[in-house]
Amino acid sequence: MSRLIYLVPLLPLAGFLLNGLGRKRLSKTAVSVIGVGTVLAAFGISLSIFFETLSPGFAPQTVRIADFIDTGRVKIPFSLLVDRLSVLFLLVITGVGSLIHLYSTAYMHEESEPDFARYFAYLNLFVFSMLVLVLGSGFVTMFIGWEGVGLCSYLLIGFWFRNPAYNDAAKKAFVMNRIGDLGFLMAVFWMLSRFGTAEFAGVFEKAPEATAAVLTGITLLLFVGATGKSAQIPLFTWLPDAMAGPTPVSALIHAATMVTAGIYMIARSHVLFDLAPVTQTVVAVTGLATALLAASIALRQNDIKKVLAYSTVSQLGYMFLGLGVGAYTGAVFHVMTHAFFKALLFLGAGSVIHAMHHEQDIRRMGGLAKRMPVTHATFLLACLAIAGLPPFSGFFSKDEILMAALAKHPAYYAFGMLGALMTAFYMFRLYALTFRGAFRGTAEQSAHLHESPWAMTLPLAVLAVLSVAGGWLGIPEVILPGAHRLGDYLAPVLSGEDGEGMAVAHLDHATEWILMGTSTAIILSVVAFAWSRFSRQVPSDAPAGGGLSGLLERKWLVDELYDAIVSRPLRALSRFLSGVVERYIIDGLVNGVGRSVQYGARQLRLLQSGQVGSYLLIMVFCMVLFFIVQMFWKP
Amino acid sequence: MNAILLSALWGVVMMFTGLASPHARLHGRMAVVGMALLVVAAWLDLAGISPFGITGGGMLSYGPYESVFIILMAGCALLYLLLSVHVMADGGTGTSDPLALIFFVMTGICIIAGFRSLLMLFLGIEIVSIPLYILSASDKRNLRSNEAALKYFLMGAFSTGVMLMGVTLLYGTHGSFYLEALNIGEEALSPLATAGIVLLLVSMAFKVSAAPFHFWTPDVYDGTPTVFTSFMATIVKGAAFFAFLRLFQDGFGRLHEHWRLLMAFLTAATLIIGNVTAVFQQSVKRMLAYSSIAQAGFMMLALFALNQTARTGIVLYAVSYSLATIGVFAVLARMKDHSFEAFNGMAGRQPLLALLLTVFLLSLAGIPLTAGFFAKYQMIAATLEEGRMVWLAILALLCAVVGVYYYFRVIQAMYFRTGGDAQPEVSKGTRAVLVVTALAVLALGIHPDWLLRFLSY
Amino acid sequence: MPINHYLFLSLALFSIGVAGVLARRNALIVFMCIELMLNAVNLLLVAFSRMHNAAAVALDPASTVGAEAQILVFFIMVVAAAEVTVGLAIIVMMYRNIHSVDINFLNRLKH
Amino acid sequence: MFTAFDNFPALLIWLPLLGALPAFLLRKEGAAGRWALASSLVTFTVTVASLFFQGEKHYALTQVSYVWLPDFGSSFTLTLDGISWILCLLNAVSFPVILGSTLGTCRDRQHVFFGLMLMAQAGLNGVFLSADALGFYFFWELALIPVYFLASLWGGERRVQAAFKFFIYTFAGSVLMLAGILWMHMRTTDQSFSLASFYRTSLDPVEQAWLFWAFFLAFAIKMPVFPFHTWQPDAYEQSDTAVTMVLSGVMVKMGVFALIRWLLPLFPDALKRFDEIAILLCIAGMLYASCIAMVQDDLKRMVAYSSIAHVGLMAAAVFTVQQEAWHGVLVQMFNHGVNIIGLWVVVSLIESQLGVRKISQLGGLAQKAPSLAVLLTVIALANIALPLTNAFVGEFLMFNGLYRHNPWYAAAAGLSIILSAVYMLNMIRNVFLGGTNDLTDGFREVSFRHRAILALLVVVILAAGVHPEPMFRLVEDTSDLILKRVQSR
Amino acid sequence: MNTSQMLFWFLTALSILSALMMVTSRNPVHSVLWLILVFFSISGHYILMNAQFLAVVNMIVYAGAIMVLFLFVIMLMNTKADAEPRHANRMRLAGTLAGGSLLLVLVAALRETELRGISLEGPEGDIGLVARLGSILFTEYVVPFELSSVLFLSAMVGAVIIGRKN
Repeated sequence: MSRLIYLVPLLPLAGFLLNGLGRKRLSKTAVSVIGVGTVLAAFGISLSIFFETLSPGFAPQTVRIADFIDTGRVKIPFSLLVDRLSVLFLLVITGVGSLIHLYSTAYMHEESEPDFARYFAYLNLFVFSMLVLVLGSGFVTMFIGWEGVGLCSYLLIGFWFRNPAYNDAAKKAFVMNRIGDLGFLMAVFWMLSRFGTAEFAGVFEKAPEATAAVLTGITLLLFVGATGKSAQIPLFTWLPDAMAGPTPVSALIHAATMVTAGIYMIARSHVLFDLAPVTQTVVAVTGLATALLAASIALRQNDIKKVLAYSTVSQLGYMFLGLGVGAYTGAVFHVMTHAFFKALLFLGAGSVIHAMHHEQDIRRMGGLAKRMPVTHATFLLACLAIAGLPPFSGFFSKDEILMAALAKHPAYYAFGMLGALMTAFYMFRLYALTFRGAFRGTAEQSAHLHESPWAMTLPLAVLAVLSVAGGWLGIPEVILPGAHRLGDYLAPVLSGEDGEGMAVAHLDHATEWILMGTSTAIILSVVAFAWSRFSRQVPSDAPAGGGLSGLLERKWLVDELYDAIVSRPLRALSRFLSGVVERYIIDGLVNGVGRSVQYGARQLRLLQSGQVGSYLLIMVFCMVLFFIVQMFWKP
Repeated sequence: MNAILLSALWGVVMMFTGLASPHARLHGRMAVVGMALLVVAAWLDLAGISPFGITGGGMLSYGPYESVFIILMAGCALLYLLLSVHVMADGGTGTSDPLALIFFVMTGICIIAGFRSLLMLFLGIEIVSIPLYILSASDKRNLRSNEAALKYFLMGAFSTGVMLMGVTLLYGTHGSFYLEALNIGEEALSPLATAGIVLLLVSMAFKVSAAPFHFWTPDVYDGTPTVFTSFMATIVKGAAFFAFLRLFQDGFGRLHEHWRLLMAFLTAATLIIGNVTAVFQQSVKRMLAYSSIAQAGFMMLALFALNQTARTGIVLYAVSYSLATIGVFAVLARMKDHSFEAFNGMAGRQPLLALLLTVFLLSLAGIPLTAGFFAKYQMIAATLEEGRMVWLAILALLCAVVGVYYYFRVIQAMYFRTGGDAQPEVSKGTRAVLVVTALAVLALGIHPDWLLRFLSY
Repeated sequence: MPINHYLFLSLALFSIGVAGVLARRNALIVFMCIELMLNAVNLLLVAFSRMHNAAAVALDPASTVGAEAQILVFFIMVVAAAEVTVGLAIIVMMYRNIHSVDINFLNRLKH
Repeated sequence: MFTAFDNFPALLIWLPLLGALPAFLLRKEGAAGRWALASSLVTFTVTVASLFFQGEKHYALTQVSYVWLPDFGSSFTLTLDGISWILCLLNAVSFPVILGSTLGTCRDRQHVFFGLMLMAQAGLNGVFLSADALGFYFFWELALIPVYFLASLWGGERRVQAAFKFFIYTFAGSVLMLAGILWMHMRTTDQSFSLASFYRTSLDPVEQAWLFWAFFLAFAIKMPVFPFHTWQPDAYEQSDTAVTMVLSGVMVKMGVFALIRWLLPLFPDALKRFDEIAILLCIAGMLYASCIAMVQDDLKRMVAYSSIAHVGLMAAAVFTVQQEAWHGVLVQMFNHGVNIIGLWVVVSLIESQLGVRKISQLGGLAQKAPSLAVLLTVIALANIALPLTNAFVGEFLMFNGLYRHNPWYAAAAGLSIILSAVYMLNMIRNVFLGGTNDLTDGFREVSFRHRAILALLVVVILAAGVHPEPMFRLVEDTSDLILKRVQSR
Repeated sequence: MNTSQMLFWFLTALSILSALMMVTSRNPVHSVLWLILVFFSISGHYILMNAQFLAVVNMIVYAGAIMVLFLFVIMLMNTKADAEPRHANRMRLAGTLAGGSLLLVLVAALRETELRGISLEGPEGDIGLVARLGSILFTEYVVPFELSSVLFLSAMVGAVIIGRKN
């Protein structure tokens, strides 16, 4: 089946083309069939490839499709790398992707036909790009998908392009991604000039020969790329704004798949990162800081999607923490589980928003549990998963990361734990405000409140199952030795000869049990506190006051800070260049030459006084001058 | 020699034609016939057929180079006459007299094209100058014409005095007027001879209107009736340059090192003053006067370089400059208003005329595919070949850029501006001649070889 | 007589002529100054003619060396006569039009 | 021996030139335009056909020479090798697009317009094909004259001044080049103007230094490289958009092309001394122009500044003298031409419908003209070098070369990638997205013809972006040949 | 100092004095008269140098014809008193300065010529005599002689053009 690998990205591409070109002619049903069908088909093929990879004799293979750039010393093929890591991501992308496509058929049904088709075209294009990203056998191919998903994200965030704020959000996302992309590109150039290739195989083979400085540089640049795409400090501010897009988009792109591209990339190139401990520290610290910062902001947000967005940023921070401490499997594991529960959360939020007629403020909700049973149930499961309570999936993945962090440095664990507590708090604050208590919306909203159609609830249900059970693929050794299926599966890719879990191996089992137990207990208490408190007490509408809580509500003023130190100075500089330097200095010089000629003309013409006498006088003086030069001046 | 005789004779013929018939048309036709005959006569010189067998006692000599030059100048004069006789006829006065003077000027041109003796040079230049004084005065009631004539005359006579003093000092050293006798190399470098060379340089620079001896040019060209300005600014100036080059190459060529610096100064001053001052002008006619100074600056490069390229190049330059300038003046002479604004929107009313004018102006500006480009090319190439003072070539090129500025003002007025009321009445015949002139400009711009090969016999 | 005396005399006359041309504004007097310049030249030419002739005659009594200078003087006179005709005509014409012979009176053409 | 192929180079010049003459005479409404379009299509066909007659030559340096001015040491020598071919192809592709998109536009004196356009095409092809310095200079100027008239006759209110500034400025540059050409000519052993003789001539360092700057200035003004660029925004803004397309799509490539064909192979030693200065100028220009583009309110000026930035990158990449960077430059010349013409087509469509180019006055066009918006988006994305669009390939290779030369340069230049995204997306946001206003309410979807043209461009953009290999095959050999010459000295 | 030397110095003094007077006279008629005196003194020099023909021609043509013409014109215009305004002093100063510096430079340059020692005392040829000069003029110099007629023709035509009433 892996010979058919090229079909996996091509099917969504075909869907994109069909829907995109036929957007004026196709009916919504046709669009839905094409949109969902192609991704589903891709999922099917992925699945079959997945089973292939399970067989013991499976070896990673590179499927070369064509030359992309082959000129001079640069050789970049279009080729796809099929190994366990990419196939795992294939499954997540196409699997979660098809669910979200299905969900969208209902969620977006109100759109006009061309817009509906446009939406699915974008979505298919996104899936295509994402697949290229994970399948690419080299950094350049990956970069193609990398930029492609950025583009789709841009297009989808600004899907409702009549709203200027959405467009700004879309633009912000694209530009921030571009900043990261520049780092990525520079890393690619560095590799090309240092190793002569940007294919994974070639780079990883030659990497050990390179000096630590080179590797640190390359990996840091790659990490810059990752911070852009995966919304880490300092480039995270676009992600909350990206919630302007339709909710399924947020679920697919800004939670489940695209934003994890950075994690995928680092996991993919872990060979390089392993050789660059400085970078690893940077990654871990950045991840941790992001996790805490985003979690703290999420504490005080009132927009249902904003909370989830900051939560995503925070979870991504965890994944980077995992990568930084060398727990690549843990990070990938968390990517997977996070894909499940975060997609579920977003879709659930979408369902709520759909029912509430595009109301997103949780202060205007409440008491939806009874009105929307399926949504409520699945949402609750997801909350439990993200809070990290056993036996839900989030527990296992988060635990794996935290254990590895502890092994690296206790501080990592301590702060990581703090973040986990905050996560539990804001998630259940969200849950309680939305589903518990009394309904606080308008009467009209109340009248129309209903459970979503099957196309929306089915994905919810499937994802709920996965959110619960997804974690069982990676049960830590303490609990059940040899049950870390995921670790075993990924071991050939993510760990060299050392074997997986080198970080975990340092902890003795007793410590682990104790830590697990305490953390679960604390989280449980936080959950209970948040649940009980926010089922009754609703935050006021009043704008944020001063102090810490105000600062949190205003998101630590990061946007304002960027505006002050980057945007505004740049804009001022540009105005200065355009208004002063360009006009008066550069153009002024050019025009000055012309003007000085004209000035010279005005002055020189005065010699032409019109009087013969003066003409002759000048002539004679010049004659005398000539004589002096000629007869007496000996150069 | 045929050419000298014929032109002198035809001048007399023109005088008598004026007595015999008052019809201006007839005068015109006679003049055209005469000029055509002059071309033929010069051609016979080139072919070595000289029925009268007069030699100037060695004071005149005509090789192919000189003969070709005379043919070309007579050819230009023929075009000039074809374009101008109507305008002269409309002037009111009998045209025979000015036409006779033009033939006398041609005699002088033939003399200075072939002189081997300073005596002949002096005589030739006077034969050229005196009729020109008269032509510039020919619009008697017009104070501008008066002024032009007076200025031209006084300054011209003054420069004659200077020139004669130079000739005398050289004679004092060498005891001869012959160029061969002068050109004997370093031993000729006595103070007396040097002083003589400087004085000759000054007076010749005056004749070709090189700065800072150019002051007469704008005023005289401006004041003189336009038909005659056209003649003075083109054919006469070309011949003056030819004589200038001949004098300094054959007469003082071996002392090149010693006067090169002065020539460089003259060249640079002429280029700058001509080009820069032209920028300011509000009247096309006066702009063309300054442009003639600017073009003189380019021709001065030939004198600076003084090599084979310069020798052939100056003829090409004289021809291409003459053709283009004659063309522009032919239109200008038919317009009442000489300001730039008068040309506004001319392309709409007279598309062909505007196109032809554009060709001429492009040639003057030195744009490729016109004769003017190769003319300038030859001058720059000659300078660079000389290898020293390369900055002079660069300066010349930058001045060419300034030149584009004022020539294109006319093009801009014609094509890109509206208004203006210039309706020059141009007959079909004149148009045809203008087309021929423009074609000649283009032909020389595409294949200057044709001409240059003649010159390098 | 040393030739230098003639040279300097001639230069002196020439310079006086030049100074006159520059200093005077009456067109007629300017013109006369130019004539003075021409005469200075003539004088010098004759002196050189005499000088070269003397050197040549010492070897060959029938030599005509130096005659060409006198011929040139003759031509200069011819030219001067023609010039005077034209010049005076122009000056008279000017006088007729503006009733003045001041050379600086006519300065419409400038710049 | 002359083969069928040998006549193609001359044909590529004569065809448009001969096409121009009848165009001047076709005074009937619309006739000249159709004739010009047909003529340009014939040129296109011939250009493409010439590729198939290459035979064994593989786009290597093939020259065909006609006698012209033997006494001057000049001949009418043309060479159709990889780099001239790709530029002729750009020319051949651009003109049908330009003419096709401008066909129905109201314009007085149409016959003159189209005649001049074809003349410009002939001149441009001449520049790209000439292998004789004098011929090169000739065509260099001859391409300029028709464009000068085009830019002065049609366009905005200040067009005459703007076009004149452009003309004088470029003319000033080119006379310096002329001085350099003449000097080189003197230095050749056989007193020739031919490219081959120029290549053979060795010069001492002082000569090389001043010749280098003389040539560089001419090309820098043409491209234009900071700080010699100020003619460009004015000229682009004030010209008729069809003319702007010629200027920005094809004409600026003359400068980049000339760097590769003339400047670097002639003065390799000077290059070693001055390459850093040149590159720094280019990079400074990229950032400078990108910054200014961000705050432009006029669509045309914005695109103009973006063009300065892009061309700056190409020039910088040329000066790195890196093999793949050169390949990238050559491919990018074609691609940039296609992209920017596409942008201009859109700009002209907006301007012709609404009469407005101010970004701040527009908005919401995507609602009114969704197809146009989609096409524009693709073109805009290509302009900011998104992967799988044509410009990515070129920019990738150019940045790569720049990086090999000096990583910091690449990093600095890379900032323009970000800035370009900012101004391009700003433009899309403010013009196409958002709500409509009183002005843009009346906007209608553009005609099928224009959509077809834009779609064609988009197809080219994507095709060249996904499969650039044929273009590399085309330019590689020639480029490497010249590169070897530059490096071997 | 012999007779010819005395004559030389006398004529030299006379010519320079008359020239200066000619230039400085305010009355044009006086100027003409002074100029005639210069011509006479120059003719004297010619005779001293045995250029008899030129001496005669100079007197007839210049002093006789040309200067009379000048006088005639002056009379015609009836401008006895000089019309030159007083405030032309600056120009006068400049003119004198320019002429003086020209003289200075020329003399300084030509002080040390190769002709310094050469004296005009020597065997006298006969080239200055009418017969000898005439034969040369009509043999060797016949072409320029004939061509100079063109000058007179031009002058004639000029007089016609300028003098004719419209």
